[in-house]
Amino acid sequence: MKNRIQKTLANNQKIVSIYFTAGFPNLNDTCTILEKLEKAGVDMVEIGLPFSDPLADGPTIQESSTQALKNGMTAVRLFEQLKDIRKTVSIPLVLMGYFNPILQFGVEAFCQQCKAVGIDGLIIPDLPVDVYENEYKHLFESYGLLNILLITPQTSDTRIRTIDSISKGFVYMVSSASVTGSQKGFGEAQTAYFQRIASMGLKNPLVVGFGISSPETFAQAIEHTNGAIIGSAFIKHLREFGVEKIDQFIEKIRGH
Amino acid sequence: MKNRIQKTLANNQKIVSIYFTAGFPNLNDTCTILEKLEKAGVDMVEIGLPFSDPLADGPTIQESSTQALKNGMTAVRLFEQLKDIRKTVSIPLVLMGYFNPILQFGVEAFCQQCKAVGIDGLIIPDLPVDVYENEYKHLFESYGLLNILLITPQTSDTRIRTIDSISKGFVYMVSSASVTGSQKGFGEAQTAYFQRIASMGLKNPLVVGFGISSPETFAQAIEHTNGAIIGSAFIKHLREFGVEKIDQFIEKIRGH
Amino acid sequence: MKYNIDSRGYYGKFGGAYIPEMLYPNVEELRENYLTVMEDPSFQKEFNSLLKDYVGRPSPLYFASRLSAKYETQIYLKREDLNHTGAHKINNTIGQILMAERLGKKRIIAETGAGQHGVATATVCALKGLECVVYMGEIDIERQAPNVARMKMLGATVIPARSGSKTLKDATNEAIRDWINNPIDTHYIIGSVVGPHPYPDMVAKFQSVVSAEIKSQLLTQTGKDAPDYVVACVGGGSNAAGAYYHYLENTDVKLIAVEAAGYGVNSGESAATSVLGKEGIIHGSKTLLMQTDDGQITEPYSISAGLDYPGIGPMHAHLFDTGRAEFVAITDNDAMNAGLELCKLEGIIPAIESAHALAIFEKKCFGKDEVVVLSLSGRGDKDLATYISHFNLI
Amino acid sequence: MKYNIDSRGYYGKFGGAYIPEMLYPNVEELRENYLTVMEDPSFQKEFNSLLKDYVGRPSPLYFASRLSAKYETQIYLKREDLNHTGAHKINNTIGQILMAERLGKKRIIAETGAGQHGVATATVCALKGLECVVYMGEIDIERQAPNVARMKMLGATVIPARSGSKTLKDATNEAIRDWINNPIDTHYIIGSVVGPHPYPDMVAKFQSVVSAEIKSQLLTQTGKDAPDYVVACVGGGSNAAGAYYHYLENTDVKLIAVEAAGYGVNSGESAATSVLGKEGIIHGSKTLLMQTDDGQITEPYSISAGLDYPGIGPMHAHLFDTGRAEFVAITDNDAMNAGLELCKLEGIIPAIESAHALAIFEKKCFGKDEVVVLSLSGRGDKDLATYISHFNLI
Ligand SMILES: Cc1ncc(COP(=O)(O)O)c(C=O)c1O
Ligand SMILES: Cc1ncc(COP(=O)(O)O)c(C=O)c1O
Repeated sequence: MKNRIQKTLANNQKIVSIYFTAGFPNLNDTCTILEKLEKAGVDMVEIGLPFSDPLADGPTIQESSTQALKNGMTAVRLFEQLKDIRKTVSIPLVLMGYFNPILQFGVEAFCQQCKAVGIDGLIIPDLPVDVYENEYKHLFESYGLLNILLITPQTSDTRIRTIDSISKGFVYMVSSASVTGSQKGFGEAQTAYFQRIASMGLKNPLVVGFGISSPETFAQAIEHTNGAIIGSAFIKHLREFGVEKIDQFIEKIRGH
Repeated sequence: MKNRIQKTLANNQKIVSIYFTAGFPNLNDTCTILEKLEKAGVDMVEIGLPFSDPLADGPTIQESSTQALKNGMTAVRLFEQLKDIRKTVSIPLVLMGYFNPILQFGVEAFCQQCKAVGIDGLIIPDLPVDVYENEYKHLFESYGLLNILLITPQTSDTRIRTIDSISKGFVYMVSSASVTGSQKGFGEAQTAYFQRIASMGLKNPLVVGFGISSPETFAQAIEHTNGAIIGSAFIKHLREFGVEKIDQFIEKIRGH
Repeated sequence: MKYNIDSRGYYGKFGGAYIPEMLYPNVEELRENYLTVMEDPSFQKEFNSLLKDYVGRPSPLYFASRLSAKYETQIYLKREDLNHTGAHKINNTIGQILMAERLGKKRIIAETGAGQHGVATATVCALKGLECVVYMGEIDIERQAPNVARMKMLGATVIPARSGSKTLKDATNEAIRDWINNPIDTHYIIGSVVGPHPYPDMVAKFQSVVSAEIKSQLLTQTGKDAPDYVVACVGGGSNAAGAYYHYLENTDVKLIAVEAAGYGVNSGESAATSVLGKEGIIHGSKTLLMQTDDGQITEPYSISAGLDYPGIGPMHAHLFDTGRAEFVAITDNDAMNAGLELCKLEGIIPAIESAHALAIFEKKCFGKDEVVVLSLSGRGDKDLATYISHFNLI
Repeated sequence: MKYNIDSRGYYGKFGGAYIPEMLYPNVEELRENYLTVMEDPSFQKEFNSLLKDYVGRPSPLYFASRLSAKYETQIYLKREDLNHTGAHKINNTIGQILMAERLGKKRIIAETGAGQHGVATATVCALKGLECVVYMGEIDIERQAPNVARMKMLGATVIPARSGSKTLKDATNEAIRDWINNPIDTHYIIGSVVGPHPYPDMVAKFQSVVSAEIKSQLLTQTGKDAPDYVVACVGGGSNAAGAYYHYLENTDVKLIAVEAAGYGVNSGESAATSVLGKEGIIHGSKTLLMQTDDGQITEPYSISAGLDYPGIGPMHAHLFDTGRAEFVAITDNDAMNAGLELCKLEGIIPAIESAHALAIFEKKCFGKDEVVVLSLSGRGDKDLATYISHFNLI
């Protein structure tokens, strides 16, 4: 039985994936946003569980997290909101969250809830690979959750191969060494990096994240990879237009 | 030939002496003040040569000095003003000044000028006894100037006797250890001090200064001594009334 | 080695390196090299000579006779306030700048709370001619203005952290973000025994000079090299780590850690992590931290910018967990009074951080002959405005 | 003994005790006792132990490598900035408070310019539980606000001097007036090598620890106990006296005294006493001072409160008169630039007073192998506001 992430990436060579912070702009926008994203043709979504101290995120996602927490978003509430999501949404859903709230929830309980509502994978930026392998891999796998690991331009080839070997869904390629939202456009160094990794022949598909904010960057990102994740640019759209015009945003990014 | 100071103190058992700062309240008040003081029956006058940093003086005399300097008073000008003073004033005149301006004038030139205008004595609070004896006694004496030395309640008996032996005009008894103008009235300690010194049988007359501001303090001061010097109280009078009503001030102090 | 770090980078169950992959190369480079570099004789030589000739070490161990008389015990103050730049923080920044230099780094970043670590970092950057960027919470920028001025004089760029409680925690987030964005030529000089392994251990080792000196000074002054108590305030815990270090395994020496209770431990305005905290992850380390039931990090409060932090270093979490150290929480008011008392009795104006440690004497009785060594972690020059307004001294 | 004091209390033709009779008993008591007290082993023991454990002596002799490289010479900084309270002033106040205690005094007064001496005095008074009153010019109270706050924290009463230029000279007048009014139980702790004999000699002797340390540190660090030059700023001249002391009679060691030129020696806004001064009497001592032709003392000006004084100590007048020391005048601007340069090159924020001494390197060339010891008399924490506004660092 293949996970939805794996299926999507197997079917579709160039996916578009969207990140948004749960509870932003309004506490109960989560399902609406998910439904509209699916309808707009998005291939996969990362739902961010907001955290007070999101140290890998740039100002846009930070602010959306602060707002979401102010709105009252919690893990309990998010699972509550998502409990019937699989009735209306069928694209793969990845939950992205920092480790501390998950730890407080209880890692096993958290996995259980993810499985119950139909989450396919997790991105936990501050859960290091070795701790995952030694302590949580078994648990994640027993609940059918793919743990998505990151690589960056600074990650060594050896480590990339290790990460590839542990990964099951895709490898999250951080476009450049930077927090989210801090890239203006991709230069030669990044293109070279995309090419370099693509030519390594990893077993996992590659999806690029961080800094994708325009049709151009999207196009550059997917040239050598299997897809791209748009975060800050989408949060800015939500800030300006709320849950309206999501389809227009997606159309624009895809460049048609 | 006796000095005027000596004569006055020999004639008059209880003298009243007035201190004022030359050049205050107005630059050219010096002679007027001297004449009025003599007319009011004052027995002796200390003319203060103003100094920028009069560290043995309280705020009243300090301020008068600052004003006098602003008005343009200098040693040269003072001697100029006093050049004919002996035509109108016959009571003893003592020049009181800090050592530095005298040093800059040239000590011998200063003595010469003093003699020329008819000054009888000098009070130089920061010229110490030993420096005076070793370096300047000869000079002062050759110009017929009496150097008036101070004693305080803290001066030891031995030192009082030394000072008495060096002194020729009178011994200036500082009423209490304090800068000028800082006494409210005389208490037991001071009266005891006046008595103690009086009973030492010094060869010089005693004149009390510092803190005499009222008929009461004046009366207390002269009970056991030969006279008293009024400074700050007179400066305050000048500040309020200018050169007018000097006679009234003197009458009041004398207590009749 | 029961209370020190293990080979995996943990103190008992606390520590580790919970960092995003973006930081992995930086932290790994450090982890692989720090012990080798530190043990290198040329490193040791330069480190020790700067501590001596530049920082002014050894700092005195001063027998505070009037304070001792008042509290009827034997109080020795370890005078880190006399160090160049005014606190213990410089011991660590000297070490780390030499480390950064040997790792070929060209740019330095740091977070700061009280500003002491920021000043100490700006100082060593000036000394080595390296670019320096310091992140500081907007509230701390206000309440520690003299230190902001000092950093500017030293040529550092001070960037205000405007998120969260606008204090130390948020400044640390910003510094980590900077490091993520500048992974190659930048070294992050963390200011306390916090952060991912190997930081807590590295910082503790640089600060351990404090207890090394205490041992030899105490031996000279009292004939014994170990006191009955070592008392230190704990923000992240670096001055405490330094003062405890060589006594960790000697359980005859009782360790007291003083935390900031703000308006009171249960007032909702506090930074008393050991009482209010639970196990979790903050700034790359598993430790005790103040957090909501949902695992959101709580915004702490203390009058003292250097203690206004919702976590403690993993060493201290372990010392608390095992009972090796006694933890005491001191309110703003008690700390301020203790600070003023030291001024009046000993002529020493302590940092408000250190004043928290000093308040122990009103809280706890010590024996007449017991020797209490207290880490006077810094001087109060940076805190004058706070003292003056607290006591209405104008 | 050509350059030190003679038995009558004079340095050549300078010195003596030109005091009103009201001060005679106080000064005489001191003159009669100071040498005996200072030579007493119990005094020496307490003095040295406080210097070590409380003040933090020896202060380092730091080889400033980046500054040396820039000026192509060998520069060693004597780090008096690291002393408790932040300047050399405390060496003297520790000595004098012990003196006062042994003379049975119960109340202490002092004048202060930069506030360093006031803080150092308030500090030792707190240490000994004695009442403390500090006189400070109104202008200095403004420009050295942090030090005013520190004195208050330490329990001292700060009384503004409102006469004259409202700076150090006037504060000294007020202190002397206070002493006249309180001759029995009060000791006046003068803050520099000025005032009537025996003050200049007593203060120089207390400060001489500085050159005693330089000698032994230099021997260890360079193999020779004497430098080619000793450079120090001169307000009253106490840090210079301390740094020169043990080299006075060794004329191989060239002495450089740096005075404050304010806006320029001939601008009318200056404190360059040796150039502008003439022989005269100030604060009880025959020395060089700035004065009008009539002998009125001139109101000086310097951006540095500690150098803003129209006289110099009689020792320095003698060193100038005999050519033993070279006197150099440094403007506000040059001093400020030199201060900022030290921040940037060595990570040390100097007092503006000390920054005047540092400006020597732009004025005068030293040989590549010549050893220049510079007295870094104090730290610049008190001067941050002045630096920040001078360089527009906000
Ligand atoms: C003087 C002083 N003491 C203590 C601290 C707290 O830090 P730590 O617990 O790491 O010693 C600080 C932090 O800025 C400080 O400046
Ligand atoms: C740091 C510092 N240096 C120098 C001076 C000048 O005094 P002196 O010439 O007595 O050393 C002062 C006076 O306050 C000072 O604070």
